[in-house]
Amino acid sequence: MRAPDTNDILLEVERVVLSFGGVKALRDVSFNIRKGEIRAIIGPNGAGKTSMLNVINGFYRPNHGAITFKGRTRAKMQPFEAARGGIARTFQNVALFKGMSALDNIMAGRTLKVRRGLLWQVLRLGPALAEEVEHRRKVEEIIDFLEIETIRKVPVGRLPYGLQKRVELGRALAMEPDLLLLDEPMAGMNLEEKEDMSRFIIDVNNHYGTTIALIEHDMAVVMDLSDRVAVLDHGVKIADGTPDEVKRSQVVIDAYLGVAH
Amino acid sequence: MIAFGQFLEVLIGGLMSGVLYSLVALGFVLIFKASGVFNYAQGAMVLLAGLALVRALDLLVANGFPLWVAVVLAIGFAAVIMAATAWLIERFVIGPLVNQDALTLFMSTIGVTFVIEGVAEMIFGSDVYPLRLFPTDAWFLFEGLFPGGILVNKLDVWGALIAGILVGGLAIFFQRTKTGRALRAVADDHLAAHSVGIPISWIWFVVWLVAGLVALVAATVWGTKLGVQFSITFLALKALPVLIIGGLTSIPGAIVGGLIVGAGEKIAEVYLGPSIGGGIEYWFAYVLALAVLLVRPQGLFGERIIERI
Amino acid sequence: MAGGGSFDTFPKLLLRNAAQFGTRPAFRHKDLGIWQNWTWAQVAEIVRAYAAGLDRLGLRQGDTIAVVGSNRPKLYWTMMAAQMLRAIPVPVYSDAVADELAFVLAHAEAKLVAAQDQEQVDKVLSVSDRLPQLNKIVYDEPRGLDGYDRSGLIAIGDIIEDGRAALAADVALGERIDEYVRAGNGSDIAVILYTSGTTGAPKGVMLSARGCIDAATDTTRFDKLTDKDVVLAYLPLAWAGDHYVSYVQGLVAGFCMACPESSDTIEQDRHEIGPTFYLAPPRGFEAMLTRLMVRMEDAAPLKRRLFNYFLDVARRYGEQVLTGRPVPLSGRLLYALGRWLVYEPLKNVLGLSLVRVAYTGGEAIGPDLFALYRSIGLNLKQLYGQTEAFLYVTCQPDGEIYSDTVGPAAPNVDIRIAESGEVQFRSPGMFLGYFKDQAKTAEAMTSDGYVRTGDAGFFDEKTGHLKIIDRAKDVGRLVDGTMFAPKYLENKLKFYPNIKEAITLGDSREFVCAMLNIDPVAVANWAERNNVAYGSYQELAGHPLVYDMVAKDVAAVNRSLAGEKALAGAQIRRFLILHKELDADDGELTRTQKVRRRFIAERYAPLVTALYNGAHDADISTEVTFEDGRKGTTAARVRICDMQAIGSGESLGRAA
Amino acid sequence: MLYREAGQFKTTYAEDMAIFPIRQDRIALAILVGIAFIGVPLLATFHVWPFGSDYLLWAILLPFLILALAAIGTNILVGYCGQISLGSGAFMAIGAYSAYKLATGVHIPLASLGFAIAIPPLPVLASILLGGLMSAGVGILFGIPSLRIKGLYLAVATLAAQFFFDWAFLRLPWFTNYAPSGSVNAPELDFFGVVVRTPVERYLLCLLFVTVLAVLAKNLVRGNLGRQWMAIRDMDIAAELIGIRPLYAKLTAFAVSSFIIGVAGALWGFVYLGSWEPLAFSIERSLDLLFMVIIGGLGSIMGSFIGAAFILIVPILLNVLPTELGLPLSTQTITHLQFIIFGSLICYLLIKEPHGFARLISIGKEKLRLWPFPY
Repeated sequence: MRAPDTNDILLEVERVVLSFGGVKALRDVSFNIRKGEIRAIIGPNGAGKTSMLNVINGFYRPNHGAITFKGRTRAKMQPFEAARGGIARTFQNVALFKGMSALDNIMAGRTLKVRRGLLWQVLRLGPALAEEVEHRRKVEEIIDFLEIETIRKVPVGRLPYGLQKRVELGRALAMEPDLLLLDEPMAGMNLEEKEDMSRFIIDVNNHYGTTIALIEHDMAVVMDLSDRVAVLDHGVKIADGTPDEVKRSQVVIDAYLGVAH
Repeated sequence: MIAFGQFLEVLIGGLMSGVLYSLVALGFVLIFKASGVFNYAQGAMVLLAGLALVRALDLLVANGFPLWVAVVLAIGFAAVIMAATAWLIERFVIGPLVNQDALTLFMSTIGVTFVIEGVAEMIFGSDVYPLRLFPTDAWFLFEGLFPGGILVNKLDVWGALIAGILVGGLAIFFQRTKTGRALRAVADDHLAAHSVGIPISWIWFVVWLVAGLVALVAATVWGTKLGVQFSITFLALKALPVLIIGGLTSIPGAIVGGLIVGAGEKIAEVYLGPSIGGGIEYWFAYVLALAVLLVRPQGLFGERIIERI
Repeated sequence: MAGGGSFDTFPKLLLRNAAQFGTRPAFRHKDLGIWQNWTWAQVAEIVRAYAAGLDRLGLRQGDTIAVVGSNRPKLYWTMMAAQMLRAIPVPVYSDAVADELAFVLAHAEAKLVAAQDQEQVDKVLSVSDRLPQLNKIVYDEPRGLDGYDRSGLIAIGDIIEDGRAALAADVALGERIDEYVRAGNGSDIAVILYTSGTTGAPKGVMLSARGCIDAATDTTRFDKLTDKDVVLAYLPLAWAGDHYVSYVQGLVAGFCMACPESSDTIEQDRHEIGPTFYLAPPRGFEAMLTRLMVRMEDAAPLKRRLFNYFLDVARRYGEQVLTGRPVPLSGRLLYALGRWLVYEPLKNVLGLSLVRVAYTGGEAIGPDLFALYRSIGLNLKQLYGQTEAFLYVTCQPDGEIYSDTVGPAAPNVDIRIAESGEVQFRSPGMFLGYFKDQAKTAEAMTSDGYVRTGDAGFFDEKTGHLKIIDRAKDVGRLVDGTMFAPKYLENKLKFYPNIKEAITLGDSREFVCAMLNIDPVAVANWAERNNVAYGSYQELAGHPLVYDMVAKDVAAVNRSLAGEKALAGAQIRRFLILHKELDADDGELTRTQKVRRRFIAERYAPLVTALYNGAHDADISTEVTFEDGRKGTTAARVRICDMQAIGSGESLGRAA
Repeated sequence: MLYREAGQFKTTYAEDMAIFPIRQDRIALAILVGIAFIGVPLLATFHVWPFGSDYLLWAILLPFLILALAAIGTNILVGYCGQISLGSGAFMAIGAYSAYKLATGVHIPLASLGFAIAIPPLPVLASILLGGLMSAGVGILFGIPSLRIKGLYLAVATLAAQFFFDWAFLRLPWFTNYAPSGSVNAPELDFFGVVVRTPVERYLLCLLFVTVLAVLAKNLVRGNLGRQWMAIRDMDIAAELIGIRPLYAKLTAFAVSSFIIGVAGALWGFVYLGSWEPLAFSIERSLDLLFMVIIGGLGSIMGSFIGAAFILIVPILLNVLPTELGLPLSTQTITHLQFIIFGSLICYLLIKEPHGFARLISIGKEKLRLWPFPY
């Protein structure tokens, strides 16, 4: 059930600054994400949304500022450490493993949960096989959940865009993350696909109780989806609050009018 | 003093032969800059150019052409061959593989290598053909300073000269000519090149052509030094470490890398070789490259590689 | 081979199977990527726990529990569990709209509803205010139900768990349930099946346990079904067809019911599971074939030619080869080759490779279609049945297959043809009556206890098989008293590819006439092949050559009629080809593309008169509605073609 | 057409994840294995055609098996993990020489420390496997750069390995036990008292190694580790973000690959060549192996076999066919033709079917499964 606990912060971003050479992508951005909520970060293209995600899961290292996740503050962190810590994400332009089937892609998401090492896997007997089967079962539940049974064994390269996004979401879910970062989950989708995706996002939040942070440049999509919305513009946080508050905020409106849509 | 004299001699010799590596390396760099293709076939192209040149030359001379005419014609012939090769490669291999990942392209050039070697030897034969374009005797410098002086091979000097001219020529080509600038554009961003309205295929043909001509030049020098023969391809392979050291995308890098490798392996051979069985030249360049890779993956002159997602 | 034997209720059969076939699969369900299995022993245990749980939810003997959803093991188990408590399961069509659902639930006074998923639950909730007696909804798939108010909702899984716990906790409960089973007897109402009433409100057909089991025992013997068989349970739960084939025969024979993953994966699932017994309505087989042909269109030309060639071979020799009648050696060889190259692969792709017995029924099946399936080696047979009979009235025994009959009376079924020509029967499975509807029940039964099928038919002398010709109420008489069955004639006509629609007239007239619609596609192709030029549908329809061609078809129909004493007199003497396609927009067809005979008769009155006043052509102008909705009139002169009646003797002569 | 799968369904994930889920395939495989393990030896022992002479065993089957094994190793690194390698030959050499040293007894004089490490000669089997391990170790060493450098650069790193070891085994007499000729002789192939001598025995020995290692390799690539490798290959960034450690994934790939190649090398030396020189494992060998996996199919165990077969058979055909047709070619021409064929085939496949013959075969199989339908 979706019941964000106000005083239970999962992730705290404090005064983060990120710059590539001269270009400042993020300027002193701070916000937090509460356990169990759906948190949206919106902003016009090039507002630094993706950079924000990249900082959160350790792909970029902020020049200043700190990230506190589950109470542990870390300045530098390898991406796979972030994953280990329970942060999963999807990408704006799908980043699936092209050469593998939808099933294998999602199975790959289980990597962190695999206990048996190389030697067991070589033999693929007893415990190793049992474990593999167990992971397969978990993955099948996700496949069922995302309604992609029919494309299970299709190489992802051959799938239409909308389905690829779903598979990618599945791969992220397979990690059983505490925090799920969605980078423009509805980018390039038609209305129907967008509705499906929104439904899945809400279901994920309800069913698995996963905390979700999603970024979108299209305001409309996120408003009825998220509990709280932070707005970035040119690397600066210009607003933060409930969808309604944000909708009414003048700065936000200006920011959006500023860019052509 | 003797020791220093000897060292100097070794060093110079090394630098000179380094120039030869640079010559081949230049070809690699050109292609890599423009098409992101890591051209394993460069060595084979040297072989092809060399064979075409030497065989044509022998034929013409045998038919009583005066030497200089024969040379000019032969070089012309070889150039044509290289042009044809460039066109075929662009048309049938690199063209169809556009937008494939670097690895695929690389492997395809290995395929090309085999085809070129096969065809070249089939047509022009597979023996050792001596080539006499440059004097191969030696100068002895500073005989006053060092007893016996320092032996410098004239050919090496020629090589150095040619390399210098070549680099200069390329520099002009890249800076001044339209195609040259186009090449730079392509190197930076294929789409951009498109938008400027330059047909990519043409660009790439030119690139491979230039690389081919560079190979031809290299062939003239190498052929004179070693005779035109299959093993040239392996020496040419040394251009790979040269590149790594110099940086894949930098022409000066190619030159400097070549010099470093040349000098380095000679010195190592002379001073370390005996103690560990000799023949270090065989691998020195590669291990050196490996070392560089670990310290500075982009090489001495290469641009830093930044990944984005 | 198992049968009903001394077991007169389903719970008893279930226990029998658990004892006899304990480790054999009872249910399979394609779920989470693999076929989940339940052996009879497991099912028996689950159902007992489930029953215990339902008992604790207050389901009592005689109560009704509705089951709505597609084929899922848990829903079948719901029926078993209910029957174990001597309560009555009432399966409902899952595609029923809320109102129908509301009607059935209310009429059946369902105390509980077992719904498959969120969709069904929502439907029930949307009408729950009309269902005072409904006290809980139990569901199979929890997906999407997280947010719902739990008070009235329970997951079937939880009920089973709860039941298990309860059984473990108190022995008395277990004994009580076993007592129910023991006490249960054949006269109990096993199930109420609501017939999707084409006329008026649905009627709840009450079936006794004994009846169901006896009927099924007979037919399983008839088709030698054993616990080794497998059926794909894909037809609507609420349809007698599925309830009989999957549920009842499954329990009686002890074979495995396999539930597909979802309605849109049936083809794949059928291919995987490879059923050995298969039932589908004619349109089912038709759709299957069409899909194949469409796929085949995209095949390489060579392959396509090969495919068509061997299908012809099959049409020519298949039936004979398979029924062991004399065939030229070349034919045999070709057929053998075709079997290897086409037929077996074809059956494989369709997932019918392992089918021993396949039935079709419910409506007339096209002879070509029927012949095709049989010729590639599928043992397809026809049956004639009714919910009131609990399915089988007649069915074709192996080796006696005809496309135009429905076979002799099924075992222990007693059939008679009333004066009116109506088919009436008494059968072991016949129903006890309509639930809470004495009047209707009375209508449906004769005083001497036969059931009125409402269908007209007769027994064919040559074969001794029953032929169903039409709904009894539509059957008329020519003035000379010959029986006139419009639908029967029209079907015969429509089986010819050139004829799309047909309306026959004849009730209380001297002879039979037909108004036909040519099939634009088929005839256009024909025109192309024989380079017949034409400008419009109207021109094509009026083309003399088209008339000749159609006349041949009509003659063929007459010939076949001549063979049937009862109808020999009702041959088509005159016909015409309508100048326009019958069209729903003009009210000539129903939205479901059925011809509205009366309306057409009035609309084309001039033509009708012409047909009967001997004129050789007639003018007609009708109002038509164009695609864009504009109205206009088309005028045309329609030619009328006379046909020769064929004497039976002569017909045999020709037929030979 | 040949596939009649109706009624084959999976009731457990284990079945569903089997290497050959289709019954017809399992049957075909069983037959193949039967022929390989029983048919061939029988024919060979009784010198029945085509085994009249040992030519087929010696010149084709034996090298085929061993090279197929090496190709599997190469494929794991190149095909599955996407790490280009031009040094496979070197790793074969490492396997071979380590096995040789271990089998003949290792003596490392540490004069400076005043004592020497001495390991007595080990049994052949142990030597071969340890040879593999040794190669795996070196593989890891040369794999380390792959953490910092991508594809092309790595190619050079592997070249370094190739040339360095070519040189080492040629110039450092310690490896060849100071044999003046520089060539070494394999010890007697004694497996716990069973001495392998005849071609048939050698064939069976290799067959056994290949079968076992192929199965184990298949287990790896279809398990989680295999998925990690492929993930790194297809999109290393995404792979990292789902918690795959590049270090682990890449180094395991290098280790496993080098191990298999090393064992293949040991077999090549001990079982096939018997006595050999460093040239046996030169860069040509590396390129051959690379070609095998590209032609056979990147990322396919089966492809490795196909590729090996192809690379072996083409030259033989070039030898035999023209002679049969009465116009024998000079050995040089044959080599050149071979070069041209391989080269152009590589290019063709990279353009048309990057997954090589293996993919073509699986496409054909799909067609048969759907016959007579196109889809």
